[in-house]
Amino acid sequence: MDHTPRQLFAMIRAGMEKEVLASNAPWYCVSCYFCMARCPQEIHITDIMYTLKRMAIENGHYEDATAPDLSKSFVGQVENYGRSFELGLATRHYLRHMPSKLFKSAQMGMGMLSRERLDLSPNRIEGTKQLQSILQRAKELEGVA
Amino acid sequence: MSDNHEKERVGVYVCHCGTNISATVNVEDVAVWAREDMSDEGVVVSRDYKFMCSSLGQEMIERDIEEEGLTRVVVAACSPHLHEATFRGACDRAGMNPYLCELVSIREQVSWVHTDKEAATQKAKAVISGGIERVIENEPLDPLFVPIHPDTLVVGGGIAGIQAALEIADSGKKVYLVERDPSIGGHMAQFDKTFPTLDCAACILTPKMVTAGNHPNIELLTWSEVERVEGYVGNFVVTIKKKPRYVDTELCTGCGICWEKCPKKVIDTEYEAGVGYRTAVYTPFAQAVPKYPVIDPETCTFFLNGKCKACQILCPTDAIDFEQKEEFISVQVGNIILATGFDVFDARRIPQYGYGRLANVFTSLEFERMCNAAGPTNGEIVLRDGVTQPKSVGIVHCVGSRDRRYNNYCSVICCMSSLKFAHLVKEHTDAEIYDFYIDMRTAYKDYDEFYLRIMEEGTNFIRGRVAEITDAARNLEEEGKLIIQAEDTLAGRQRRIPVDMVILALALEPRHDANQVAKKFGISCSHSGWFIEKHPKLDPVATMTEGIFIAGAATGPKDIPSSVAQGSAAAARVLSFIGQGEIELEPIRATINAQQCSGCRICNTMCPFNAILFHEDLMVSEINHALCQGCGTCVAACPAGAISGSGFSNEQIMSQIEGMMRLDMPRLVEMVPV
Amino acid sequence: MAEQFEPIIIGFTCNWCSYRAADLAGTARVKYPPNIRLIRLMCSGRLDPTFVLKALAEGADAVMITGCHPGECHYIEQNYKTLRRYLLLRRVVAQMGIEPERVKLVWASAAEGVKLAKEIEILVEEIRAMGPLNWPGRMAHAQTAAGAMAGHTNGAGISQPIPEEVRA
Amino acid sequence: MSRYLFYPGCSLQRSARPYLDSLNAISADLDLEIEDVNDWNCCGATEYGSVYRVPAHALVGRNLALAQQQVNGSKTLMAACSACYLNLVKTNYFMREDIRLRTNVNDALGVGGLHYDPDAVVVRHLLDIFYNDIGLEEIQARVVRPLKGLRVAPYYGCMIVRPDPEHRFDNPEYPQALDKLLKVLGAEVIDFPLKTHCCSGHMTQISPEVAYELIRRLVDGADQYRTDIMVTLCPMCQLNLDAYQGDMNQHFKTNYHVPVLYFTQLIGLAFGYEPLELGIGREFIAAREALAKIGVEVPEPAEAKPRRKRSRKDDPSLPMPIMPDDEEVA
Repeated sequence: MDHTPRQLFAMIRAGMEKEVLASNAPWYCVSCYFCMARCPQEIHITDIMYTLKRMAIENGHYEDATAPDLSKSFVGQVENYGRSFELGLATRHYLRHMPSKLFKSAQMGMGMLSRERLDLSPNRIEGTKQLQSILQRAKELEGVA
Repeated sequence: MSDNHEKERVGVYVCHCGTNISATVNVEDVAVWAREDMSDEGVVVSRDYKFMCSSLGQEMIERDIEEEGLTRVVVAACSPHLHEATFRGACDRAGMNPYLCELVSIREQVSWVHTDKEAATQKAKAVISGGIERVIENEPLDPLFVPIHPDTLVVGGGIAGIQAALEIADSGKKVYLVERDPSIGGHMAQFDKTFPTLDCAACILTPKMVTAGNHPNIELLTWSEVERVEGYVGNFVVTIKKKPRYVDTELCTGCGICWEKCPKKVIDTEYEAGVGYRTAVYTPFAQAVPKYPVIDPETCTFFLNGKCKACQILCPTDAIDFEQKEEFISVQVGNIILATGFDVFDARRIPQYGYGRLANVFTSLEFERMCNAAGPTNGEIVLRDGVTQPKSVGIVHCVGSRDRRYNNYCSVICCMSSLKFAHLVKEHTDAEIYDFYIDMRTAYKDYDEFYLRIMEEGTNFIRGRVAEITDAARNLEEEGKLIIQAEDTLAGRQRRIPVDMVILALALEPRHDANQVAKKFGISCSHSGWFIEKHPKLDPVATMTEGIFIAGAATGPKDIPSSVAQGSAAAARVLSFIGQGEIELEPIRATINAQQCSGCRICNTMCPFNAILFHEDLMVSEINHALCQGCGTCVAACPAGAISGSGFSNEQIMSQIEGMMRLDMPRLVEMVPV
Repeated sequence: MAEQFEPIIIGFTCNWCSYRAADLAGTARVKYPPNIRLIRLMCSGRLDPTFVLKALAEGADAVMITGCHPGECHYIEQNYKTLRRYLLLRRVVAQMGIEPERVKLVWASAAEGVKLAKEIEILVEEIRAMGPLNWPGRMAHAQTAAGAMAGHTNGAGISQPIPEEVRA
Repeated sequence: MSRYLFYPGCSLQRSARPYLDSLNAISADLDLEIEDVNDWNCCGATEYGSVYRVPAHALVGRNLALAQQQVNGSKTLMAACSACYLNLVKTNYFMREDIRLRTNVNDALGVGGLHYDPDAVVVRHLLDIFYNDIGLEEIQARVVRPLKGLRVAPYYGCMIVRPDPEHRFDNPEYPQALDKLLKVLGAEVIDFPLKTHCCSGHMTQISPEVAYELIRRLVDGADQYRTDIMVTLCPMCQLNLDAYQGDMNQHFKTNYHVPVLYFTQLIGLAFGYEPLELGIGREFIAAREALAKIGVEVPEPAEAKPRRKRSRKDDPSLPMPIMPDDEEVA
């Protein structure tokens, strides 16, 4: 992690936008919300991290694409099927970012399969079209469509 | 409007207050407006000035009264609660009745709360216009004098209360010192050393306690609480509840046999902060004043199941009296000083610090007791097992302070007491010390030097608020330890420090019942719960209620020197009242015009002070000015309009409304056309 | 056409709590709209209902009555009387054709500067949305009723005619 | 019979199937009537919000709007997965507090013919329902096979208790609900200091080394307490601690073996169900050995006799702080 949240916020105050968005710190956030529960100033740190991630994706500022790509792949799947599809997500992700770990990931997949904990094909909701139109409109409203 | 405009000559004085007012209100414009537009309303002089409250400003008003023949004065400046007396004094010196001067607040109520200069200027004119109309209706009044009873009540027997009581008693005046615990001494009696001088708390406190206990002018009422307060400044009637001690203090010699022989031992959560024990019959500590013990009926075996009586059987003077009942006494005093102190933050509210779960996490108060040579470990610094000396100790600042989830404020004393703890640990053990702070606050005399000294002694300082204290080890080095995790904000990284013992520097909080106490004495608490001063800077020991003074940590976190200073200050204020023999009060009283009174008696039921009496023979009511407090409720209630309230008459208020509404305000502000 | 209406509000404060709250708002530089003008009374119990009618008759668009919280009155219990008068007053103004929301009661202790500022802001917003009262314009109709109620006030009662040129 | 709307979430369909199976098994015993939200969609996990804001809330908003249509008596929308739960809670919260967001989300939902009014449904976690609605006494009354002797570590993870601006149902730092629930099942519940620490979330996919360290801390912590079974209430936690425990062992060359089960599975066991009915056996780190402790009639291990209390005269130890009474269920 390049910066602690405290440093990150100091950089934001100092107007170091580029450095802030290039920092990998927000991408190391696992959304455990400990910081928010403990911040004596009640700063919504986790939510700020989400905002920074969005800004970094929008501006293409991030340096390591692993995490942004995972998020984007996930979003793509949800938009296609309305549900997440673990097998598809993992395969795509490992192929692109950690090909060396693909084998290990496949082993895990087999384990999941044998325990009936993995689907081979995606689940699809009935209202896929409806969902897509909702998300399309939402993106327009956010100004990202 | 009233037709007094022709005969009254009004002077209007608009203050810049440096730039406090002039930055938001166009004061020159206001002064010109008053002179030009308000001349029909009787304004003959209007001036603006940098600092109206300065002696030059006051002299200007005095000169105008004398030279221009002013009969009324309006000062547009700060809140009347700040400078009303100042300007009334100026008028008085120039030979004008002081109550013909009206202060209009254009600082607290205009310039400080608004941003739009034009709107603020308009509003300033409106409220000044109200002031002009009001002042014309003002009537010359004579101040009211109330005799001051020379006795004083001091509530709270901590260091601030003891100091106040001694100061007053030494000057020959009687003091009732009420303390809810069995002994006076307060929190200071629990401490071992005091920062930054490290002199022993008992050595400097006990002589004062003894003096207070023996003082011919101090009537000590320990194990007692104020039940009720009636009356007003100069003459309060206070009912005090004396809780049953179950010990006859006339007979008891304080020999100590009862508590030596008492078979019931309980954890002492009060004086020993939960790390020591006491018996069911006890004095909190050896040097307790008074020396008489109390029996705690909640734990005493006799009270619980009717057996035992060991103390009664063994008492050589037959002083144990299980039949004692609570007793109420009533005292008359002229002034009251509240020095009720503070509570400490409950560390269990921050579960991630592990207090109560992790044995070797201690609170600052527990640690104070541990360090005390007369404490449960005889001054040995040991872990909860009572024998092992810690090899490493972590000290955590700001536990419950500077945190929006608990208390926003800084508790003032914790940085210094933490430094003291670091020193004491070093003195008693070889332990490595880690001190976690957000900011090191060592203001005041010799404090920062003390910080330097502790640094030189080798304490490790880590700047960062502690995230958690855990026993979940991540590696061998951490096994069996308490791990303090914090971001070292200077190094910019997370650190985990394994230690044997942790001390939590607890926040100071208002007493849990501060609100009820405030209500009882007719004063207010701040948002954080501390008693509110009359003025935070200029009148820190007085309250808005005349005759009620406050001192010590009850007004906010304070160290010992400040508490002592406030105790003395409050005593000085009280003594000055007693010295004057009487106090000047604002002559705001209600009066019934017997000619107009229909005898309906509606007002009789309105008065909570029983100031209104009814003359059966004449069928009219009359108000006793000695009892009337001037609230004006009866004035508003009289259906015949027979009651007038001096200082706040119908005419004054109606005219003020008219004045405020007179200005032709822009009522519709044009916005961007659609 | 967008014009923002700026109401004028008269506020009555108690010397011990709400006036101190207003002072505190000032000391703390809490901002609120300049539409309110405060009048200090010793106690909210001093509030003669005719003061409120007077203010409305003089052109105020709303009146805010403030006092100590129940149980915290400096004069023991007078704010309870204020509360009773307030409830009655709302019915009276309603009968006069005035929206009772134009008269508002707010409890504010000496520590509640922020609260008082917030309440002022809310009332200004509400009255802005409600529009001008323009009671003086409707005086002819209302005068009889208000006059009856204010009959006992001497001198500065509301029954006096209000010169037209003073009105906005 | 209490009826609840239910948002199962993607994981329960497959990777956390045992969670759903065990919930279904025990719901009849507890008079729980569970009605799925029709045609619900993914909540977006922690990913969608990293890319978009309004769409992320619209995504969750669709589920809330669908649930609102199904409200009939009970407004409670129950979620089993902590991430789903938090996303639902957050969207409801932000739509209430942020008027602009509310307008935008409803604008978007309107395109699909949907609408959501904040607080039209009350989102609650399964554990909250068990602890507060059903109640410990009710649960205890149905225990036929007490989990005596089974040492369990209650593991809450993060998102069920944090963030907590609305004071949802348990302490965000040191929750107690699961501890108490497991106690009434008869299990020996350890005071697990890491109970709300992170399982590593999606870090397994982004930076496995970081994830392994986070998993190691938790598993090691449980192991130090000689835990038989870690008990979870979130599919992500279960997956990370269970499926990645082997990889973690390989990475650190360690040999931990701490099975991780859902709390519903333990309730099922205590209610007398057979492991297969509860999806037990599908975990990577087998719970077989641990469960043998309760499966057969082994005599209760003699509890170490409390040492005779030394008279306090020679006991130098200081008393522990007095804590507020731990309300035990009789």
